[in-house]
Amino acid sequence: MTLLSVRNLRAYYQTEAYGISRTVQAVDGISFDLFPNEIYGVAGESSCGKTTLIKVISGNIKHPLKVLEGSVIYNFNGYQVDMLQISEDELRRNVRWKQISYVMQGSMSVLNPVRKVIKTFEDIVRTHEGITDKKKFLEQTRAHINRLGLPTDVLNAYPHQLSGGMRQRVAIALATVFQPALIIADEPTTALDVVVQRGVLHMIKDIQAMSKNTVLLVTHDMAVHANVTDRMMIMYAGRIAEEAPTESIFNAPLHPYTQHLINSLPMIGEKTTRTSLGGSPPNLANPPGGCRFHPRCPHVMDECRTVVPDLVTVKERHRVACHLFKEDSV
Amino acid sequence: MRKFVLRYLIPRIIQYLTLIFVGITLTYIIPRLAPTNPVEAQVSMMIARGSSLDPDAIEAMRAALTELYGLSGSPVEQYFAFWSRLFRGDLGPSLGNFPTPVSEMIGQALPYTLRLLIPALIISWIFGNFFGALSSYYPENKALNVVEVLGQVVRSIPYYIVAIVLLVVFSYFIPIFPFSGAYPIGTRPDWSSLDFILTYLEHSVLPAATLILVGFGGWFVGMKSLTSNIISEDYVVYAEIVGLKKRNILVQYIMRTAMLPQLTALAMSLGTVFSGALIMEVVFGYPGVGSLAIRAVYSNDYSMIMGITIYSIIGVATAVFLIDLLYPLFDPRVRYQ
Amino acid sequence: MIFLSYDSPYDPSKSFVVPWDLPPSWEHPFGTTSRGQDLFWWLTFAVRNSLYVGVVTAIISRVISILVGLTAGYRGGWIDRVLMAISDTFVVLPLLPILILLSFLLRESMNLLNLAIILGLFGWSFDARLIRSQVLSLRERSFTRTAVYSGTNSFWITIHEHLPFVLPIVFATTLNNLLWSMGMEVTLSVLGLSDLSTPTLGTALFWANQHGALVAGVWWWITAPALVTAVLFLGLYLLFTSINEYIDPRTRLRLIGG
Amino acid sequence: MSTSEKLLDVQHVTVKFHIGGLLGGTFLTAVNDVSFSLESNKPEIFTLAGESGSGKTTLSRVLLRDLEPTAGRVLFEGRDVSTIRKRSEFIEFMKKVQPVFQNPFETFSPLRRVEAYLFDTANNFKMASNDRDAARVVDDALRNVGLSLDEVRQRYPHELSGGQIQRVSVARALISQPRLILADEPVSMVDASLRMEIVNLFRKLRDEKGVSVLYITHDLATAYYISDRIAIMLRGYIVEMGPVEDVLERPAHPYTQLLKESVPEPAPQKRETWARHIELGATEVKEYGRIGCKFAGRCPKVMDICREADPPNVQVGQQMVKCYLYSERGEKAAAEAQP
Repeated sequence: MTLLSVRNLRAYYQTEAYGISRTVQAVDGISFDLFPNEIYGVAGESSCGKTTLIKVISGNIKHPLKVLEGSVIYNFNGYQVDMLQISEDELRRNVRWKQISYVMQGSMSVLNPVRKVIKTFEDIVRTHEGITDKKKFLEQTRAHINRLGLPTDVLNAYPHQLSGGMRQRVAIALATVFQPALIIADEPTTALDVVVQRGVLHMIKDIQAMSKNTVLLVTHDMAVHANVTDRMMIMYAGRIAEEAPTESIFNAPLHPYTQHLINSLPMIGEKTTRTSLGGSPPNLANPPGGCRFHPRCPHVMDECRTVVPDLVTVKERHRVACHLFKEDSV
Repeated sequence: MRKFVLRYLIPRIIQYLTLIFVGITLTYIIPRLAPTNPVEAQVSMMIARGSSLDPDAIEAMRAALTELYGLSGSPVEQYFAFWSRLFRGDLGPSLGNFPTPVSEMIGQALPYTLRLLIPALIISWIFGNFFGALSSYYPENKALNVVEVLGQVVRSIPYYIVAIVLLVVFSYFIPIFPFSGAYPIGTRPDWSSLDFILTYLEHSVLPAATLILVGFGGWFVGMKSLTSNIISEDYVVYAEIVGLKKRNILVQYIMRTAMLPQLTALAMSLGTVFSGALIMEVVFGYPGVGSLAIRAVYSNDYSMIMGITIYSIIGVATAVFLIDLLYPLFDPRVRYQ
Repeated sequence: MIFLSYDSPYDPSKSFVVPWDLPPSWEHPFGTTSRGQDLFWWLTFAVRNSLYVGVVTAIISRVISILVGLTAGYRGGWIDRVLMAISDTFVVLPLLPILILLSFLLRESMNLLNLAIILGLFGWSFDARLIRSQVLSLRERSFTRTAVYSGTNSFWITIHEHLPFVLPIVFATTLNNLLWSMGMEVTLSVLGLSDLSTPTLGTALFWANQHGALVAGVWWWITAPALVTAVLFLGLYLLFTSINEYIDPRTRLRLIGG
Repeated sequence: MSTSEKLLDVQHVTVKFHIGGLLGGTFLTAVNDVSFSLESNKPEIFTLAGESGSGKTTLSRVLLRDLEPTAGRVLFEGRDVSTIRKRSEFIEFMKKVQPVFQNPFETFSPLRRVEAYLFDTANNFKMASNDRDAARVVDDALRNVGLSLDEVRQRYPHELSGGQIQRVSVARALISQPRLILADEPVSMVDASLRMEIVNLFRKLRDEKGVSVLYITHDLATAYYISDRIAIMLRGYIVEMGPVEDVLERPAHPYTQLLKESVPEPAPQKRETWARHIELGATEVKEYGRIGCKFAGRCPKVMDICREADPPNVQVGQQMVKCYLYSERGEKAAAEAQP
């Protein structure tokens, strides 16, 4: 059973200013599935389209972002939701926060600066379930954050009184008030120190282990993926380059881009020279034809320049989009 | 609390005193920069006007003027004398209505100005901010777009013109409101009579409407540009993703934070708003400080103009100070450092 | 209308050149005044002179605000504190009474240029504040430090690194300043505190008031200048907001593809 | 060894900030009694590592003469940098000490072409006598970082990738042929696939140009990769300093141990250590104000003595460690604590 299945998703930014129109092909033909009870990672460099992908699957599509084709279908224990068709009202009432919650990039600033933290909890619970008994609500909220290892007094603090790490953990506590089926965490630990990052990621892992739901973890930091996710995809220039269980990605990467990414990671205790790829990630307003990685690829072939490689399954649960690999070649 | 006093209160008090100090010093310096000897100019102007004052009165006036301008002694002495008179609340006699003290006349006119200004200011601030926020949160709404255009129109035009347009339209072409004054000529203010209060209110409609309209436009436009930034703040985007109701987001997340800079803006704008009220009074012949000022101009009543200037500076500075004091009530970031 | 003024058949300083108190007609589009002047042609001069006041004021106050803003922002420290204390005072103070006081004292030598200079000396404070806070944030940005360590001196840093960011603010505030100073001119003239022999939008209203135009039924004498002022102000406002959006650095960055 | 043989000699530098208003407020010690030095004749890459609030960026500002230390002094080539007053002396200083900043997109004004900064640098430091000379100097510097003048000419910052701009930034710093480059988090905002080419650049500068690099970072993995020596900072103090292999492979200070353990390794098979649960510390402000060792609140090996006074600096093998665990007094205290 799948929780989410995304098929052939194409989402572009279309802007026009003073007669100059620009199209940024941020998500260009992406298909993948999410299953219950897993931590799925999305990795990629800046402006590879990962944030756009998150926007689309969380139903947060606003001008100038436009979905051109594809489908995003959820199945929450039999409750089917087509993210691209659902009405704003139904989305708000039945899906948001109850089924899908979100830990945002820059979560440090998601809390209203002029209200106490408890008020944000109150707003969320009141909107989605209603509060009849204020005392009971307070008790439940306290129990909830204590369960997540946060001290009770954060509730009565204003956001600016909390440290960055604490605010991030509050954001996670907010995301888990209703035990949603999917928690989307977009760069949840960027800008946090390693020790705090470790604490926050532990918290996410613990919550997932407790409630057996699905966590979609988006981060550019490969080392985080290595330690947290079960399965992951590597995005490059708006497309999936490779998707596999995390161990395979790190131990047996297939796509030349993935290989390079893994090999260039420095490690404590390893001083051998590591090299970078030449060139730069393409501009998505004007991407190269064929495989978008071909200008930087050490194994580039003629067909790479013209033919877009399909994402093919080469092993069990291991898909790669590269002309070096064909469905039956491995 | 001690921290609050040290870090917030004391700097504000210093600021308040600086404001008054610089303002008053300015009014002290300005007359001294004038190329002519103001005393003789005044006296000769009075005589030229053929005032039927006897020589003794002219001498008294000359003495009063010399003291008023503080022209005896060295500049430093003059300056201290100037301040010491201010502390005694002595602004000298009015030259137009010699020898009624200036402070007494201002004291009579000021309530009219304040009764008009304060409610108009509050109403325009509240409504302007409310609709400004609304219009940036619902950019598609037609009615709000119309309001926005109106707001921009009145905002860009000087007070005086708005007042005149209202006056011409509503008391000349469509005479539904009285032409000028705060009550019919010949009536004596009688605050115990309901009839008087009603005519008073009727006379105040147009002046108040001018103030509210112009103020509304300003706050509307300011709030709109402010909120359009706040809307893209993380915590607002978050509130939307969370699925909160729009009304909840608008009030608790957008307006509440936007209100804070607008409160500061309110304090900053008081001087301008006060000036606007003076002009408006002139148009409507409303018996407040503005009318007093214009009469003073026409009758060459220098001490009155000086007095009004000083009063305005102290009044506005005090109002700004009070708003500053209120600010921490609304912003927890100031309250808990 | 400004250009029309050069082609006016009538001299604005003369009165009783046309029959007085005529309502608007083809011959006299805005009617004539009780002083025997053709209102339309008279107003062409008024607009020209008012704009003159506005532009001169704007230039003077721009220069002061840029100087004060850049200096306070870049130098910081006590220079900044002193400059800002002064400009805060100017922002908050009720300028009208002070201006009344000033023009009252200078009434003898008040002409358009002096009026503009006085307004310019009083109209810089808010914009200096804006510029200062912009420079303050620019100063903390890395590219300022890059310039410092490129051996560039403060003067060129201000010119090359900061001015391009400050100019759009200057431009945007020019509008407000223009409108403010022209509005002030109207106000002071209506109070009879400017050179009343020069036609401006303010003196037009002053003379209309003096002759009790409304009471006398010469409604066009008040209405025409009021409407012309309103249209002029609105036009300037719209013109500036659209240009402003165009030269905003954010727009500019978007245009060059950022 | 006399100080004149040192390129950079930081002696007991302390920086206190006054926070709060004009009258009240408290002092925050951002940098506390920090000393280290770089040899003049042996170019090296020295890393200052620490988390946010450790004082590393403040220290870098002191070294760049952006900030006066409250106490202590910084000698560059034997001269106390706080005695630099004249502009000509400052130019001389900047010629030898150049910075590379963190955010590539902030390093150059978005409204100016990047080459303007390169030419400014060449002209202001009198590296060229005319325009053509300047172009050659600039081109040389760019070639050192794998670019050329033709590639960056007429370009605005946003037209280059983060990696490219960061290389231009390094090239700019190289124009005046400095002896020391201060690089404050130069790769933290650069994409992973481009990161190593910049990091490798610093190695190349050290080996081929004899430039010393002070690398300031929170990223222990790249620090390990390029540096020769490392100093770990915590709340203003250097708590451990020594050759990078010693410090990071066998950390002695409990804080360094925690830090190292918290760095996630890009190896899924080695998850266990990282996954061990930890106690998160108090807020920054609380730790700054702590008397004694700033780490005492979170240290698994804390002793009473740690909360009483600043730990001493102790030599442990090749490392300097600021911890009671290795001092005689600490050992005595630990022995007494044993039943």
